[in-house]
Amino acid sequence: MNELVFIALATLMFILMIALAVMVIRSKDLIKAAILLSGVSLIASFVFVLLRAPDVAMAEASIGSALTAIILVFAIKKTNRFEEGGEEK
Amino acid sequence: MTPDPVLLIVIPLLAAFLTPLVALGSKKFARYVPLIGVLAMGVVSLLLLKDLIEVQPRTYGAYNTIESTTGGFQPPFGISLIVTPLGGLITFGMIMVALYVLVTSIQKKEDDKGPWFEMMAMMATAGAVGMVITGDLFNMFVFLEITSISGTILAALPRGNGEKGLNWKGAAGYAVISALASFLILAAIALLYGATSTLNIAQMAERVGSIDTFVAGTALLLMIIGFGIEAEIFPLNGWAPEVYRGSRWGTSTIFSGIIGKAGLIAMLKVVTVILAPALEGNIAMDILLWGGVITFIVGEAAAFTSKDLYRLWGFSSIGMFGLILAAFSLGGENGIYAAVLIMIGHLISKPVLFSLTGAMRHKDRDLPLSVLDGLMGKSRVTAFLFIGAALMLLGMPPSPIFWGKYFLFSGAGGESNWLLVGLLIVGTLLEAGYIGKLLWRVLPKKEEAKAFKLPITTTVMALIAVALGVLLGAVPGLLQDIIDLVVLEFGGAIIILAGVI
Amino acid sequence: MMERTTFHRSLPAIALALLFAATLFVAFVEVDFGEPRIEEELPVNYQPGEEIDTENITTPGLRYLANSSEETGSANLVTAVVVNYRGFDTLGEVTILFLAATGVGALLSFIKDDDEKKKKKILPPSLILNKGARLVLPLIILFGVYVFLHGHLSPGGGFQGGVIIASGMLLFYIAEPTKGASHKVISIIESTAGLAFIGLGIVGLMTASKIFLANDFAGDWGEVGMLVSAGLLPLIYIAIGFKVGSEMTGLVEKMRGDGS
Amino acid sequence: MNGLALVFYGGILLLIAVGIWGILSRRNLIKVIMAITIIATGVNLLLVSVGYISGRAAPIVGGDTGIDASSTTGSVVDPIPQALVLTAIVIGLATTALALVAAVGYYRKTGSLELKSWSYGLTNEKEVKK
Repeated sequence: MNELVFIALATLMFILMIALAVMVIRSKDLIKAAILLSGVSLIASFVFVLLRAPDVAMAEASIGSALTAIILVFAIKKTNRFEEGGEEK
Repeated sequence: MTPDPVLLIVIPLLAAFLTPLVALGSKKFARYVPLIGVLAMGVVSLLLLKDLIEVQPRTYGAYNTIESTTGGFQPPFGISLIVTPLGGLITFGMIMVALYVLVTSIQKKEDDKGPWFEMMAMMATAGAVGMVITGDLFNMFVFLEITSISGTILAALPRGNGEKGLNWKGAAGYAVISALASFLILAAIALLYGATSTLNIAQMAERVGSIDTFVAGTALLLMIIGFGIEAEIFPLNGWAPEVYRGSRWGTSTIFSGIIGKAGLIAMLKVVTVILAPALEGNIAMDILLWGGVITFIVGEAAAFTSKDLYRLWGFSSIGMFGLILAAFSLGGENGIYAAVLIMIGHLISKPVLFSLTGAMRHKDRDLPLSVLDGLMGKSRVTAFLFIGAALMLLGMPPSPIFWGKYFLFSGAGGESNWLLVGLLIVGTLLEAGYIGKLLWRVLPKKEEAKAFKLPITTTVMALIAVALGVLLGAVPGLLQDIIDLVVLEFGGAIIILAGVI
Repeated sequence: MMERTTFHRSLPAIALALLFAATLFVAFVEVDFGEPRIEEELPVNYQPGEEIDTENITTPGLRYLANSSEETGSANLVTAVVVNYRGFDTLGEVTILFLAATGVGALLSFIKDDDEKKKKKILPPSLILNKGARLVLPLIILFGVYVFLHGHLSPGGGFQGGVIIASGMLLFYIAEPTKGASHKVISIIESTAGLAFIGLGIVGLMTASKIFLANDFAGDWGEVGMLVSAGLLPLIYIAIGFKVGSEMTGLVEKMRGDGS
Repeated sequence: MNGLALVFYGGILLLIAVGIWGILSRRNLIKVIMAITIIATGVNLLLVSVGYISGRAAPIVGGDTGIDASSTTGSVVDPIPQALVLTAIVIGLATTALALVAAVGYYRKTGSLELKSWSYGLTNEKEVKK
């Protein structure tokens, strides 16, 4: 792969990933945050492919973005969907 | 015959995988599987310790080590386990604490829905042992995770019916903070792997001399934060009092006797073996020394002001971790002697105190100091054991801690480090203060008090422990051989792990 | 806006986080990105494919690259490292997953008592989801089995295969909210697979090398790249696959609990 | 320092910084656990990028990868960090699950997901007397 394309792809991935991560932290709706978090993992698994780590990419895609999000959603359903007050406290 | 050290890990894993299977058949019998596992670990570690002391140095350096490689690849290509004198001693001590907890609590009906407490106690011990004896940095991380996951579960198991939910507060805090700790350690491992291209601790120690100081300093920072959280070093120990307050006495014993100790030894191993050589002068050891002293003072001060008995013992454990860390970091023959003796004294006295406290009342309530009022009148045996263990903790002779503090003061005085001596005296006075306060409550006889009966297993185990402590305190020469080996291991100021390569 | 008024309150946190990241950044930049650091011990002007003297190599990564095919017989070098060279770590890892799955079950049994009171009504899933899931489930499980059987040949392995099976089971749960796999069966599978892993490790203690987890049959069966090759390695990965599959299923199943 | 190092290390460490900001500024336990998951992802990416070698292939030989078993040296990336990350990802899931269960338990008892102030023992002893 051309190095410039590589850098451009990686930059794009990281910008997306950081933007999603900031949204995860800022979102008051925990379910939304969990889904955004799974997006972070999904992009991370693309970065793993860029880094020539297909095994890790597979594990990250299935564990990080699928299972983690699911158990988060289950836990949120057992508790409270919205962050109380958030930053004010 | 020397057993393979890998058995120290394989046996508990086997027992852990077997426990749920046995529990499907009989829940009652399944509680004995971890007990048998810990017993077998104890036998293995005793044989290893015996071999370490008796056999003359034969492999590397001036002291004897026992090694095991896994997967059939010589280190640094495979993961190796190395039992050094300090590792062998601590391993044995930790397993004995686990045995004390399991034997003492085996009769209790804590409304468990399965053998989970016993299983997790065993796995926390196995993880701690692994952290102490492993020769591979990433493997240490894996064992750290085993320990902290079983620690989380232990902390979450409620005491009595768990009505106030104190257990969940402690467990949630510990789960979050220990996860953070382990990822910081993983980041440090990434940095060190990048700089040295190896994970084997001995090989890394060889290569680390040539790496950049800033890299080593950053790794040091991450490692101290990460392991400091596990070892309850101030100011990273905010989670610990909640765990001590909300969980069972067995959990508290395991945190203070096993998990924290393993964190401490792992931190010492990483900092002294890998990172200290990469930094100029004595920066790493100075950080640990003053961190330890401050932890000692803060822990003892908090114990002095504490109104809840469980928390009090928790804070006193934190103080002890600080004292042990300070003694190790002081280095030299006196420092090592002090550290090992104080550690042994703490390993013996704390389980007794925790188990007696737990026997007094184990509902999900805070345990105000007033439960001790007139203990002498309620149960003479309990009162005598309590007084014995408390005085042993304080360092009243005959106690190993007395000798430990003696060596510590001579070490600090010998280096004319008067600030250190002063701070140590302040900490000891605080300690004497709260232990005096407790004894003041125990001693008076109030005949109207309801008689209180200590469970027979607790009585027997506590008696054995107190007797052992008195014996080791009266004849500290019994420990001479092994402590001399530990001093050799630390080699004065410069520490060399067995040169495996 | 509320967001703007609260922004300055989290400034100290942001500043601290950035300071931390900057420190790490300066340290990591010292570790050159993309440089072949593990190959410092190779002769100058080395070309891929040349013979090298592995005796003098001390860097683990380099030696694994040079020797892995003969020593482990695995075509996937990551699998060789995970199962063979660092098999002890992997044993620890499945133990962690096992402890977590057990612990989640044990702790939820304490929470569950309160749950009984407020059981929600479960909406039946749509017909398409129900039938579709029944159709797809066997295929997903088959794919999972394929992934862990070919762990030594292609990307993937016991962990990924196990997780794929678990996600198939998850789909089944969504399609059939009232049903669940028997905890007893899951528990039996995970314990047995764990014992099998240790058993395969003890095979090493018994055979030639007398070392735990040694793969003494690495070169005995088949050639690199064939399904039957790499000695005990695929067997260990199958045990891991079953273990991870049952543990992940159990974890999700327990977290789901009743009534959600 | 080359451009790749800037993008990868910089991007990953910013991601970790976001996670740390989350831990420091949020009190909600589940949100804190999410922040830790972000940190975990970042640390895993760090480990893999430490093992990356420019212009090399994935560490798999034979089949359609076009790399011969005898010429892996010098043509593939370092497999060790990848193996470590595989382990770390699974460990991350285990810790997340347990932390969530503890959070659920805490919520059930207190009706809140906010972990109230910790003390170092010198304050906050009022609760004890009840």
